[in-house]
Amino acid sequence: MSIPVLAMTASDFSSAQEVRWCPGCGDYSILSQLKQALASFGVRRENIVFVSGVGCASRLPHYINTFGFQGSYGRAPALATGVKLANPNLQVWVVMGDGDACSAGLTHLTHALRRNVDLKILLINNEVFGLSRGQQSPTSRVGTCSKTSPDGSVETPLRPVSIALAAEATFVARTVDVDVNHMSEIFEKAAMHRGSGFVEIYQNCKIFNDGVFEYATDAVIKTDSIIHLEHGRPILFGKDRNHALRLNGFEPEVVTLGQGITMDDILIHDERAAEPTLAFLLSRLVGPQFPECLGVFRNVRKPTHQQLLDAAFQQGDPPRAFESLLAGDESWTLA
Amino acid sequence: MSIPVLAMTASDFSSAQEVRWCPGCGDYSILSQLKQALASFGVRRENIVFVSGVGCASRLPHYINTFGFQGSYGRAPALATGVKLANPNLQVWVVMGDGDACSAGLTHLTHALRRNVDLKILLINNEVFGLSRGQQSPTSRVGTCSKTSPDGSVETPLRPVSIALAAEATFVARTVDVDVNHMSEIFEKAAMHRGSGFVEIYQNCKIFNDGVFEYATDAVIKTDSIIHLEHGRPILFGKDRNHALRLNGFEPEVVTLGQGITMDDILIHDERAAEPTLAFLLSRLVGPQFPECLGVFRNVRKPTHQQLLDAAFQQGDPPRAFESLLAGDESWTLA
Amino acid sequence: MPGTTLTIARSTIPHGTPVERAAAVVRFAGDANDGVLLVGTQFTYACAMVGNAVMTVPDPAAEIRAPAGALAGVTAFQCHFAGHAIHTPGDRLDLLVALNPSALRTYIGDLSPAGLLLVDSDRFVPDEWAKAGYVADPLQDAALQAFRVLAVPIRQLNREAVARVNLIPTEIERCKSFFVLGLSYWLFDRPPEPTFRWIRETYNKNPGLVEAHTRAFKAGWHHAETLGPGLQSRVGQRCLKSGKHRMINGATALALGFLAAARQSGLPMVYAGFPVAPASELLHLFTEWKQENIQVIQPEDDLAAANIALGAAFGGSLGVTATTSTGIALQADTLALAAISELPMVAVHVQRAGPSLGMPTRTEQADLLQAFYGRNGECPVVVLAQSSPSDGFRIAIEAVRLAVTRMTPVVVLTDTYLMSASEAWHVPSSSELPMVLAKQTKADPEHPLLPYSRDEHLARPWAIPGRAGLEHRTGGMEKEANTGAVSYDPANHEAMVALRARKIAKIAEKLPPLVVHGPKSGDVLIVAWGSVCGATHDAAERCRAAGLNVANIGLTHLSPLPADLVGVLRKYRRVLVPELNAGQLSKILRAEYLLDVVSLNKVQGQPFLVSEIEAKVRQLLGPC
Amino acid sequence: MPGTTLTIARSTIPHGTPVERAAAVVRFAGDANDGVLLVGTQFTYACAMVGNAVMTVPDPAAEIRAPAGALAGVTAFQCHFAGHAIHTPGDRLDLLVALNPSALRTYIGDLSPAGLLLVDSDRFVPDEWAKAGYVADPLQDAALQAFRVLAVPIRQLNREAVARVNLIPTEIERCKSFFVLGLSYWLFDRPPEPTFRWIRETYNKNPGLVEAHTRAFKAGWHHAETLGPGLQSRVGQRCLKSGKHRMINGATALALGFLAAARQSGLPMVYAGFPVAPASELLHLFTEWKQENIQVIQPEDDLAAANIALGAAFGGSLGVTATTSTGIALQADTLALAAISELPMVAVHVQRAGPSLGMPTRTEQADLLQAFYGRNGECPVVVLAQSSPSDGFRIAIEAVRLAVTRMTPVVVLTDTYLMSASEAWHVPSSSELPMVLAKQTKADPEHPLLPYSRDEHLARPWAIPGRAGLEHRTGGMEKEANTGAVSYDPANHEAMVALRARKIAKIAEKLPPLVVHGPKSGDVLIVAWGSVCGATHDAAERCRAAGLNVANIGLTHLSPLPADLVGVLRKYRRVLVPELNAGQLSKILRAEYLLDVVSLNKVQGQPFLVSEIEAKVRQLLGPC
Ligand SMILES: Cc1ncc(C[n+]2csc(CCOP(=O)(O)OP(=O)(O)O)c2C)c(N)n1
Ligand SMILES: Cc1ncc(C[n+]2csc(CCOP(=O)(O)OP(=O)(O)O)c2C)c(N)n1
Ligand code: SF4
Ligand code: SF4
Ligand SMILES: [Mg+2]
Ligand SMILES: [Mg+2]
Repeated sequence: MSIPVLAMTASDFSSAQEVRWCPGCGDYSILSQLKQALASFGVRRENIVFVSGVGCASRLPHYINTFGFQGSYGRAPALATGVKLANPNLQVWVVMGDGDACSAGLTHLTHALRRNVDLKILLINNEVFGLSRGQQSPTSRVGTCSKTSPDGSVETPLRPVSIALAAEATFVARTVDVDVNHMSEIFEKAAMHRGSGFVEIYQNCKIFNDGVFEYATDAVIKTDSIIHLEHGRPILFGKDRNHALRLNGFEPEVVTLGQGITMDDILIHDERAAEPTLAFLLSRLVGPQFPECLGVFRNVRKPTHQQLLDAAFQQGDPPRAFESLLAGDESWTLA
Repeated sequence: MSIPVLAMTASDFSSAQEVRWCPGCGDYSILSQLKQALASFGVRRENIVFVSGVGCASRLPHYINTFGFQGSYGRAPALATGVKLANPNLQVWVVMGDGDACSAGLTHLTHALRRNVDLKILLINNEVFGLSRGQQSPTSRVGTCSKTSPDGSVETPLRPVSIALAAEATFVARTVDVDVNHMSEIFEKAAMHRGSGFVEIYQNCKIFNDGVFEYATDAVIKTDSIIHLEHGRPILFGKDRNHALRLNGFEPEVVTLGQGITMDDILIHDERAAEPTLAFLLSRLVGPQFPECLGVFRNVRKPTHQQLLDAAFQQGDPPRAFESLLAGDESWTLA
Repeated sequence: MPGTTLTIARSTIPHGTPVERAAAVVRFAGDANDGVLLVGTQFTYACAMVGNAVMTVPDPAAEIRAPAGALAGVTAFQCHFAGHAIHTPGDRLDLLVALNPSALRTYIGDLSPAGLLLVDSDRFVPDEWAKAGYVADPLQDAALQAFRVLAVPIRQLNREAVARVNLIPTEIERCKSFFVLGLSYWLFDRPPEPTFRWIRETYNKNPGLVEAHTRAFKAGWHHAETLGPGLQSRVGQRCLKSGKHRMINGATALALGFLAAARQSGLPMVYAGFPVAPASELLHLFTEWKQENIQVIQPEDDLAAANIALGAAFGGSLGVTATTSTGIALQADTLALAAISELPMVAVHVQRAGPSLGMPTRTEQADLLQAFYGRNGECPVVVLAQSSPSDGFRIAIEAVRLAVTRMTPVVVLTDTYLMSASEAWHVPSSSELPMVLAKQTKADPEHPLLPYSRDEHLARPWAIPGRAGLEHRTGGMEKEANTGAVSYDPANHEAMVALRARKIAKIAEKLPPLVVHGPKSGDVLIVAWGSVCGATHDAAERCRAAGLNVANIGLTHLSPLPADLVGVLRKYRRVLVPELNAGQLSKILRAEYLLDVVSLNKVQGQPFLVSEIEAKVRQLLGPC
Repeated sequence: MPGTTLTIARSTIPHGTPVERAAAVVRFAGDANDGVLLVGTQFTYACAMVGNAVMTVPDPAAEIRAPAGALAGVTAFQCHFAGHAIHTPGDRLDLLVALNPSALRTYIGDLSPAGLLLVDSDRFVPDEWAKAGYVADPLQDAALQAFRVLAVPIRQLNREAVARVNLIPTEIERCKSFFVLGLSYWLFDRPPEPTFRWIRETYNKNPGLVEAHTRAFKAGWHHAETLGPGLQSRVGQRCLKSGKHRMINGATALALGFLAAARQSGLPMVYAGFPVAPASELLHLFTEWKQENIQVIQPEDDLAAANIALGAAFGGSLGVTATTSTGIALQADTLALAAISELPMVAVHVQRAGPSLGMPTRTEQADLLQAFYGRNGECPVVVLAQSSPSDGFRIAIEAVRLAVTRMTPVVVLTDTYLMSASEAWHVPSSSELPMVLAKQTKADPEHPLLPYSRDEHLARPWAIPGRAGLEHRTGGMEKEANTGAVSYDPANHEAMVALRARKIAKIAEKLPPLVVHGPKSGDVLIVAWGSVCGATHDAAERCRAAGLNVANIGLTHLSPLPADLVGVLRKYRRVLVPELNAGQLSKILRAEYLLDVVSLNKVQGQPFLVSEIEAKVRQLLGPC
């Protein structure tokens, strides 16, 4: 990717299309932070492509003044893989809603991740189908009331971070719509990662699922219900950073430092571990029983899809000339 | 499920259709063991349904004299969910190849598992596309030579057990085509499990991927390269059962008992753990670096899809009479 | 609560007798929180309860939640009421109620030259014009001079009306709808009593609200009386038959039809629908109506939805799914599987403006050819089309009947317009519903099951799991005749392809004769299908009333086409086919009958106006 | 190695001169390990190198690996060679080589009454009959008496021939093919030298194998001489032009065509194909041929394949995908997206016998209507059809040309038969290939990009990422004319639907005139498309040779149909449309031209025989 340093501002990335989300929608904040981040990277607008599917989240490409392609429901990772194959020099972002990504799009998402296609994938998770007007989503927590679960949903939700880890993803992170600094930091890390950068963003759907992430956004509550993962650091949280995560056998436990519990007992985060076991364990923590993690779960270096293709190209026999293919192995000439 | 005890033999489950796999195909052994297992359950033939997709593995329903439905490539879990919704009393088996399950069918598989639909799902994994004549599969190990990877495949394979665990599966196991006793045991456990029973079966494709599982089937080699998981027991393996798995931080380690290493250091398998962290870790072990696990990775009790639906039905307002729905809330009568 | 609130002092000001009219069209428009839907619905009931024919259609806002006053937030409700049968929600408006400038801008083009425009003058302030993109007060615009404009300070008058009741501000604002209602009732001389009753029942826990709403209504009514002479009209003629009625939209009619079919066949039903507007309405209704014999599931995508429905059919249930244009192709493969395995399932395909996402969720009829031909191989299925909102009830039952007696997938075509439009419907008594005889097979020890043997309809047995002796294997591969074993025999394949086609074609033999409206032969026959049937019928009636030699038919069975169709077509000099597409039924009729039918096409995401069809007929007939 | 092995002693036994014939059809059949493919290929080259026209088709075993001698394991290779142009692999066999009883059973029905049957009598033992389902020795069957049967103990004679070379048993068995080859060469007087050369080159590391294969061949040849008089015939006439030739099957021709198009347009290509037979052949070829400018990916399913191709097109590459009947509907949604976003991609759809899985992978043409209509909304795309194996080269280039100059998705229809059949092809020189001018846009600071403005073909600019100033957003929603902004405007939608249709229709204006074979007007015109073109042409030629007034055309452009087609059609009394479906092009022609075309349909998973078409023409012409 060519990254000449350019002086750009967020507004350089605003398209002419009128933004059409509901007042109070969490997508506004994501959009604005994303434009901010793009401006800071210094990648020229013409070298950036946004690809999406269908949903409120998937409208995002229309609002960013780069190249943009809104495809069919759930297919964005495949579309984006095509863009990237056509031109590996582009910075390609994929924007998916939770419905889009975890229902129709799950296969495509999984395969983009396992191939480590150099895509930046934002899964904007409001735990509900927004644009189709309020049905339960594969990520809806048990008990979510929606048009298709008026008495509360009963199905076990998928956890996108767990799924991404099982899909062999090399970069997996989570952030939240209102924490603009954290979002910026994560966007930057994802952009700098070579390979698939998968980011789940908790996003508030004001209309159909308002407040599900309050524990992660309310200034008072969140200190006790959110863990900010930091590589190589013990997993601490709480206003006084005296709550921590400890392992009891394979079961995680919330403990309070002091009274016999010291820093030595505490789990240390390792986003670069050879195996994603800890990352997976952390992806399983959900409130109210546990605090939930924001930050980078996993960040390892593996060859990108393009690098693998290029390496394979070098292997085996060299390519044959067009004329030789045209004639095939058994041509004959008549006088 | 009604389980009257019937005296049946495997041959009661043979259909008239001529079996058409290649000589030496691992599917023969699976079929024969499956018929054996079915005979032992005592479930009447008419209460059993086999559903499959497309592939060599997916021909299996044609060879079993129960009800059978071969659907489209990858869609069997959805078809089977429909059968089960229509008649919850049926014992419904789903047979999928690795291509079928992990490419087109991945979304459906994942959702059947997270819903905990009471299906017995056999993923027959030969790490190659068989019926379509020898292309790489999403589960092909790196380096697999195939029609679409003549110089060896480069993409990171998916590990079906990891995927199933991330999909919130309640029963996850693995077995291998030639180990008939082990297969029987696993089939029985899956059948007795209430909810989705997911079983990955290592199967040898004689034609397109012969010998990939030799380490798991060769009598001599396998003792050192295979772990048989046993619930509540330390994870030991090797001819003399003196090799074992230990945890070093979060990284698994193969150790040999003795010389300072005692049973206390060894990981104890727990298929019923609240969280599937250990199961996930075990699903990541692959040879030749590590021994691979056969047996039950996870086995927990959660309400089945049907139980959830039934419970939801009880909640909220009772159902309205047909006539009342017909008239709606605002009817009027004209004289 | 004083009973007096249920009466209103009429005619306190002399304003002449209301003008009697045959029909009228009213549209209420404003922001989502202007209570437009409530007003429209009340108004509709007021018309329906006096026995007028009524038909309504909502026009929901383009966005889920737009900023107040924005064009994207304008929502409307239209009501057509008449003393004679009507089949559309009306062309031109006799009254447009525009509660803000954006509503005015959006809809003024639809107002009839003789129509009334009622606006809330309190909302016509520079800030609000701007949101609608006006640069000057539109009420001062010369263009509006063509209409009779009633500029009423509604917000202000409403506040005054309810001032003496103790309400919080949002409650006060909400009463405004009833001011509008009172005013509108007066304009069309609708009886207020049912609405007073509704207010009493709705707010029965809160006397203050009962009083406030009633006061607002009365204030509106009385204010109308002051607006001047010649404004009041009425549709006095009764049209509806006696008996129990309800308003019903197309989605509800379809859902009730499936419910009825399940009940009348004794079959359990599995409904699998992936959310996609407006097919989601069915999913929402079945979810809400939870019934003992219906299992509802929201699957992971449209492919899963179709496969679950088909799996359910294999399992012995009525398998039903629905999707819209963007999902039809995704379900095609499953329909092909259902066709070759010969299992009964019903797929409702709600057409929206395409291709691809197109204009969600505007109406269109451009998926007919896809329903006919959008599957691999030679793969005819039954295709039915809903032809009016309430017709959904009948069509759903017919779809189930054909599916379970002929062992075939059935596609029901409908569209956005039909799903949301409503009409008054005579509620059938549950005892008079037709029985649906499913052909589930019983095991017979004398005759082992031949799962692909045939009955008189060429249908195969429905041999469901759970019944001993019926064990068999089926699926997507070609089947040997009778046994159903996988077969690669060339002659067998040809025979089975022909047999499956004949099975569908044979349905045509037993259909009831086509209903031809108008002369049985003559100048012009208009052939309509689906949502165009309504406008076509009204257009044809108008032509006939004008003495023109015009007949019309509405097709609900499209595949197979009725056997008597060709005979009917050949009785007219010209055949006109109006469609909301580029001419898809036309293509089919041309290929089938080599008949040079005339197409009238509209591809705007909007239904036909009656006048558009009428104009085309007149053009066809030439100057007379 | 002694040079003498390259010659053969001819005519050691008097057997008369070979009978000169115009053409012959030979089929070699046996187990997979009988080397049938090798024998057939060698035989074909022997014919082609003397300048005969040749066309071949394999008939692979039904199963991947069946037990030895089983019916499911029978595989065959057919070769038609002639001194005049031919367009099919032949109807009836002049020689059937049946290397085991299962092969005999499978194919004996295809042998011409005057044909020769060669069997390996060593394999006609009770064990082997049984595998073929015979209860008695079929060679003793009366039915065989109709043919001239050459029962040769091939295994035994081969063993004897190679006895003195030191070989292991499997090597000995493998030489058998060359015994068969020698025998067959003699029967048709083919020159053995090229085969001797091939043996030398192939086994150049192993003189023992060279000797053994040569000996086996010679033994076959000399044994043939002993079989009696009147058996030998020859096709002496040269037909192929001078220059470089190769055998090419339809899959290879298509793949080379795409390669050529990429080269001639200067565009990089992305090929995304999910494995599904026989479309997988393209994937296998591109994988094998790895080329600098082509990225190949095996995606997760057919939906992904189409989307990757489309994404690549957006990214500025040639996006190509292929699937077969079971995957076409899955790709429909993406084609609709490509049509409304107006991006160039090519989807090759290989037709197999359906519906659903049907009979994999037998041939059929029943996805034409799906290619026309199997997408949501009004969504015409370009549809082309490959009409012979080598025609794939031209069609692929034409598909790319139309896609990148008209900015539209293009569907290329082909079928199982065309993919696997081969013919001799004059290899073009790479310098004489046509240029393909892609319309990629350059930024122009004077004129900001209007991504949905139009050129003379009504095509929009291809504004690819990476070029500053061309940034724009597109996708599946309806576009405002010129700007491409999302638009819900009714009139705009209607205009855009019409414009997209006109863009496709306009292509018809610039197509080369139709080539009519035969009289320019008259009794019968046969209209063929796709794989039926070959049999049709040969049938028409036969009719014309018999003095009948019959013309024929082959359509490769189906959507749009050529502008001059209607004029041609109207010049004949009857129009006959033979199709491997229930009459799909017929439907289109009937609807389009209101012409009562006659359908000749065959839905058996097998191509037409020339004689079937000829018979239909004669029937149409009536007794004469
Ligand atoms: C094939 C298809 N199926 C379904 C839909 C309907 N649909 C549009 S948006 C949507 C849900 C979007 O939910 P999510 O992805 O969570 O995004 P959000 O709107 O919540 O941001 C659905 C089901 C569609 N457009 N196409
Ligand atoms: C929609 C569709 N795509 C692709 C295929 C082609 N296909 C048939 S079997 C198969 C692969 C099967 O591989 P796997 O699932 O691993 O089963 P196996 O044959 O190895 O048992 C494929 C790709 C198809 N039939 N339908
Ligand atoms: S529906 Fe929810 S997600 Fe969609 S725009 Fe509105 S608030 Fe945002
Ligand atoms: S191809 Fe492989 S998996 Fe398929 S039948 Fe043959 S051996 Fe078995
Ligand atoms: Mg969402
Ligand atoms: Mg496989």
